[in-house]
Amino acid sequence: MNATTERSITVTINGTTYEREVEARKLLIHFVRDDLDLTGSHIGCDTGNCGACSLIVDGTLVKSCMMLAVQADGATIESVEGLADGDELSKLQESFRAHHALQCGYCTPGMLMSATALLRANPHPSDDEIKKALQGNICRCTGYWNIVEAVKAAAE
Amino acid sequence: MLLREVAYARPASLAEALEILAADDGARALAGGQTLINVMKARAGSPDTLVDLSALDDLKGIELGSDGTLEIGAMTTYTEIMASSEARARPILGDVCAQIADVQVRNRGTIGGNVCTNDPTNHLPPLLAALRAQFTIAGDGGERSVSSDDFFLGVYLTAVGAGELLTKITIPAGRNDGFAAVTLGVEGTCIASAAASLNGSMRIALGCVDAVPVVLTPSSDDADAVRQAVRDANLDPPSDVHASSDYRRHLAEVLAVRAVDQARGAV
Amino acid sequence: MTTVAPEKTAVEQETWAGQNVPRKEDRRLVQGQGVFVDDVKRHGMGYLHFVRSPYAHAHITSIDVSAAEQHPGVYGTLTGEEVAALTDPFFQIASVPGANVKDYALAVGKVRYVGEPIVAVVAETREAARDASELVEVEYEPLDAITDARHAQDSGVPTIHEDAGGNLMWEGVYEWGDLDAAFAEADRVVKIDELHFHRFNSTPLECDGALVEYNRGMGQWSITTNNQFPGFAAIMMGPAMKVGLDKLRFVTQDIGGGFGNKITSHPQLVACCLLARKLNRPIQWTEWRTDFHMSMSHGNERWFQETEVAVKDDGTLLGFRTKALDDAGAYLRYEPLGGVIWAQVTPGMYKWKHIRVDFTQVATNKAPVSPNRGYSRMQHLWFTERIIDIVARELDLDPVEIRKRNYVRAEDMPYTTPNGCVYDSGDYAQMLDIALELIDYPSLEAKRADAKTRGKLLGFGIGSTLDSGTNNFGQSRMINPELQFSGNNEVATVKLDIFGEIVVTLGTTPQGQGHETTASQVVADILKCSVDDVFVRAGHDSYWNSHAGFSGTYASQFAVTGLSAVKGATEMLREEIFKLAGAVFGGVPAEALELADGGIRIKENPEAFLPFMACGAIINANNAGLPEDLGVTLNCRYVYRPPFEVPDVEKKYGNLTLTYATQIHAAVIEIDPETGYYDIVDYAAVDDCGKRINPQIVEGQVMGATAQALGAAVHEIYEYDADGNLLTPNFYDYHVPHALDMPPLKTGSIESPSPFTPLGTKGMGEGGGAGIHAICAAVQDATGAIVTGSHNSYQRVWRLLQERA
Amino acid sequence: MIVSGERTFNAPRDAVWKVLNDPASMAKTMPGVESFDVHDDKRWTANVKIPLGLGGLKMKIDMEKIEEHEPEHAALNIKGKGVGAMLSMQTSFDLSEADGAATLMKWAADVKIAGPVGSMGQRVIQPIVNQQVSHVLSALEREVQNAVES
Repeated sequence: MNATTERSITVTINGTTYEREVEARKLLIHFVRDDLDLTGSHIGCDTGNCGACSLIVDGTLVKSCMMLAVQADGATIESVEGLADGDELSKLQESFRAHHALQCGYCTPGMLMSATALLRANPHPSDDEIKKALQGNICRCTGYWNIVEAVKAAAE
Repeated sequence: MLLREVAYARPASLAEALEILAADDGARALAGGQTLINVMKARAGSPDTLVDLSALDDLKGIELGSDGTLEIGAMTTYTEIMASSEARARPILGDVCAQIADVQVRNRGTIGGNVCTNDPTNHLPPLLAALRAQFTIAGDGGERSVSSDDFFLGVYLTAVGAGELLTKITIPAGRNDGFAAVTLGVEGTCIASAAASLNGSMRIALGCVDAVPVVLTPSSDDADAVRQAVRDANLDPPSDVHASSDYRRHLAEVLAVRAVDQARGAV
Repeated sequence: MTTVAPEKTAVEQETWAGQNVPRKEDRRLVQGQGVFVDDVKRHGMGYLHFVRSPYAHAHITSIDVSAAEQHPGVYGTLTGEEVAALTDPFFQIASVPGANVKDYALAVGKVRYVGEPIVAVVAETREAARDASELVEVEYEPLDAITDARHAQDSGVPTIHEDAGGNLMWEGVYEWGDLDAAFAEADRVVKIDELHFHRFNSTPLECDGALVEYNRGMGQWSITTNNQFPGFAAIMMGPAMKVGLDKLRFVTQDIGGGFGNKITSHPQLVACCLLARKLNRPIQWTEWRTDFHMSMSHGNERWFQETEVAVKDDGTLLGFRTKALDDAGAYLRYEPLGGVIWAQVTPGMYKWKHIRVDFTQVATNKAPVSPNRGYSRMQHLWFTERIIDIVARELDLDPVEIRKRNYVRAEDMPYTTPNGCVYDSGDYAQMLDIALELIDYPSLEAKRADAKTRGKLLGFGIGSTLDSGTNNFGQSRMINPELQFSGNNEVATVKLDIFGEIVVTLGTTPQGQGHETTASQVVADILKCSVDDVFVRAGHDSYWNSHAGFSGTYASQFAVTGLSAVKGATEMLREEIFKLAGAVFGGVPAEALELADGGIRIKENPEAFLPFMACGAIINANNAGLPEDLGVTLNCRYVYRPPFEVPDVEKKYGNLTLTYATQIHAAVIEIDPETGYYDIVDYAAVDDCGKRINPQIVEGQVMGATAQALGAAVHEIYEYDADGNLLTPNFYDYHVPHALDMPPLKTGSIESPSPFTPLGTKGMGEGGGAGIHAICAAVQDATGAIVTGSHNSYQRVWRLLQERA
Repeated sequence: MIVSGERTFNAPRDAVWKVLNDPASMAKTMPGVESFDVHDDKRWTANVKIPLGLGGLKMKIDMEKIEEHEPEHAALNIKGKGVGAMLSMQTSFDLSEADGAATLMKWAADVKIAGPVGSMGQRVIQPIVNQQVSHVLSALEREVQNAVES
């Protein structure tokens, strides 16, 4: 396979399949936000620290700002837009709301993806396991305490 | 945040990957990308071509030899190492991988990428140096094996030359290892680190105090001898916003002792 | 996490106010359906990328954009020269010399900090704009940089703003009481050479941005942005662009955190406006994290030099004098207001009467400072708290005792400070007791001994914040007597629509404070309906005509200005509903009517019921035959104006803020003496913000401010090298706390309703300063060293221990 | 960042001086030189690609000799412009005769790096600079030997 600066990729996001031409240099997060208009996932840093862009790619939680869109060719992706079942919020989404686990809401989509990945792998995490699982997601509003409470409550 | 134009290839075989790398001296291997892509975002480095190794299954996986030797494919992620029962033959590996960055980074970041980057803040270069790891490098001339003493050449520079790839890392049997680090906050950016391994003689590798891990073999395991060994190394660590040279030099002593204590099972 | 429930003051359970109503905002936000500025697109929009200065201080000898303009996909560029030709310099708040600073949307002739925008490049894609920006050829003649405010006025140092004739931007002397008498009366004079409050900010996770459209026919710009104080941006931008304010339409919806850091994006917004007009297409600007760190809204770095404190042997504080030196960075974007804002809390929480502050603000070759959560008060409160613990050390007094001896007491409230501010209500001693109880203060020495056995040094510290809210903008005249600002205001409109929907419009620009929720709680209580019946429009749009000069979300005031406006407008609407119903029922007097179940009825005859839907329909669509003089629109606009006088500029005396929410924090840390690394092992935050409309939201603000404080105290700092390079330009080196960094938190609260506000509320949210000091005090307690800086990294703590040894 | 050191060459001073002042041989000592133009005996320009593991750093480097006292002292002003980094460096060296017809070079350089690369932090840059310097010095050693042998 030759090296090319542009190629056609196919990804399935929240059950919908998209086929697009992308530049090889395009980050997955820019592809999702700018090309597919799925703007729920956000960008909060330049260095892969903040986790606002977290997605679940082929069942694995990743930061989509440290992955090229072309690397996602053929992948099945889950983003915040896919968490609710129609109008029915997921348990975690409801719990975030009930526990005031968000303020500005900018980090929330990434935070929810990390929490979702955690509860799939570990349905009954301890406080420390929750904190460890959310370590890659920065929130500047809440101080995390209510987020940890929300995840714990959703797990019970 | 926006990369310069780059060509991308995802070869299906090692041979194909080596071919592309050999053909283009602006080509770089893309492993987990958890450092390289950030450097490219900052445009502090801009390869002409990225060779994505993700399809090379023979670079993945962990094998435990009958003699306790571990062979870890360069493309094995931290998460895979943490989850591997084979890797538990050398528990320190999983323990240290669990301290790297965060879940998302551990899910994509690879052991090979970590050592090939050899960023001074990385944990694995000093750890693998202490563990006397061997590094298998493939090139058009076939494979060669390089010891950790010869593998690390500088920041972002290793024995892996143009047109070559790190394929696997071999770690001899042993259990008596230790690792200690001071980071920004809990498990944040590394300020200084030390790894120790007591298998036969004590071997210490210091991280974040030079361009490459600084390996020490103290005359004995007791704290004074270890501190003396660090002092004898006449470290001249870089100063940065988090730690002056003298603070890093001091931390190196303290952390070396702690890593050794852990290796000795004293903690 | 433990919580001490608020002492329930008379909160009747049937009111919505006082309840933890889940936020209306959250349903969209948890689904990724929020609309943040970078989510907004327009057909044919061009992406803007700023070429930024790599030098902290340099003359620009030449700029060549030709190669960039040739680059595929590029729509055009904007240079400082064009900006200087098309706009006037931004209006300066300062009196001379700062008044002479010329500040434009892009650097003109000279760069003054690393990261300063020099040229804007606009292209079809983000990538093309970024690529083309590398083709812009800028030639520089580097100059020496000034990065240490203490040397900004040395002889022979380069001048950053030639027009200002030096690096002094503003200076003023504040003196109240009788210093000589106080120092004569003192048993002891405690001298503190130098204290330093470091440079950091709140790094909202969303950086700045805008999408700007130009309507050529109308000569109007629509600015979709996340600027948190459009009223301020408008008065900065209009005159500079030589257009009336109505030519600038500001639109926001969801904002990804602000904390004051999103007040001063007006230079970038002007660049976007000029390009939208020049290139005749919408302009999209996204600020990336590194851009933000290098150029946007750093908090005020401040030095306190030659401090002298007059005290009695029993620890009674008489007064202090100090020289405050403030580092404004390269431009005055909101400064020198920081030179007076601190005076809102002049004595801190203490009763000393005799105070002198010689305040000086200078320019340096660092990013411009702007408001940051706790703006300017945080620096001063930290200073007063530092004094307390340093005096306690010198006099060998207990830090708890000396505070209690000097606190303004509950029975002193309302308390007039030496400079004429009025602390409305509160009980600091009670709050401190709650904090001590939460961390089990009596067991401290036992814990200290236990830590010792583990080779750890335990330390305990107290910090406090007076969260002064609702500014009297008249204080700006102390900075510049020419200014014609005073008072404050906020607007809300409440209408009953044709199908009976209750629609609320705010003038504010919330960034996570839950305004949609708390506003609906206030409305629901007045109209006796459910919060679910109240629709509060999200965000801000100056075309809604629901804003006033000071509209925005900043400086701890929504609970007072915003909610009072909502209350006023809703009460107007209620009155109109009564009038209308009276007329419809054939002249029934208001006293005979009552609101119930989403409508209005005759008390004696509940069958006679007019639902809101009918009210809305009658006025809007079925109004024939209504009395001519009815005077009912069911669309009510109310402007809340707090009761303020213009302060005495000469004496620098007057009430500068309406309310004083309070926080007292207590921290317990354990230091590893070998490395300086420390953990916060116990932490309590006690809050009093008067009446709480939504306790959960209030608590969220307390927690968030606490987390930011702990980050700032231990890690967060914008540190520069001698050449003016920022050493912490991203989250890799600027470590903000993550979940594992957070200590166990215990919260407590009391409610001292404000006697001065319609709802008994106090603005709040900026309590972080308390935490910064609590950590400093704990480090001092653990190390035995006098802590003179607000930033105590592991290295710093290790050095303190070395110095002690 | 200031880096400095000493180096002894087994060669007479004038030989070392010649190498240090001959653009052509200097070019051979610099890392990743792709092209090299001599404008006059005081000003040279080099296009280099500094080999960084994560992708070479392309730079156009202008050098100007600002002081010269043959055969013992010279100082250069070096300005590098690259995408991703701005380099500015003042460097000087002093040659003195050492025992056995050897030459002692005392050198010092004040290196400033701005731009994205600069923002990578001293813990990364300092080792890189030290390493590049040692490469230059070894290359210089070779050049001097070649000069002597030829």
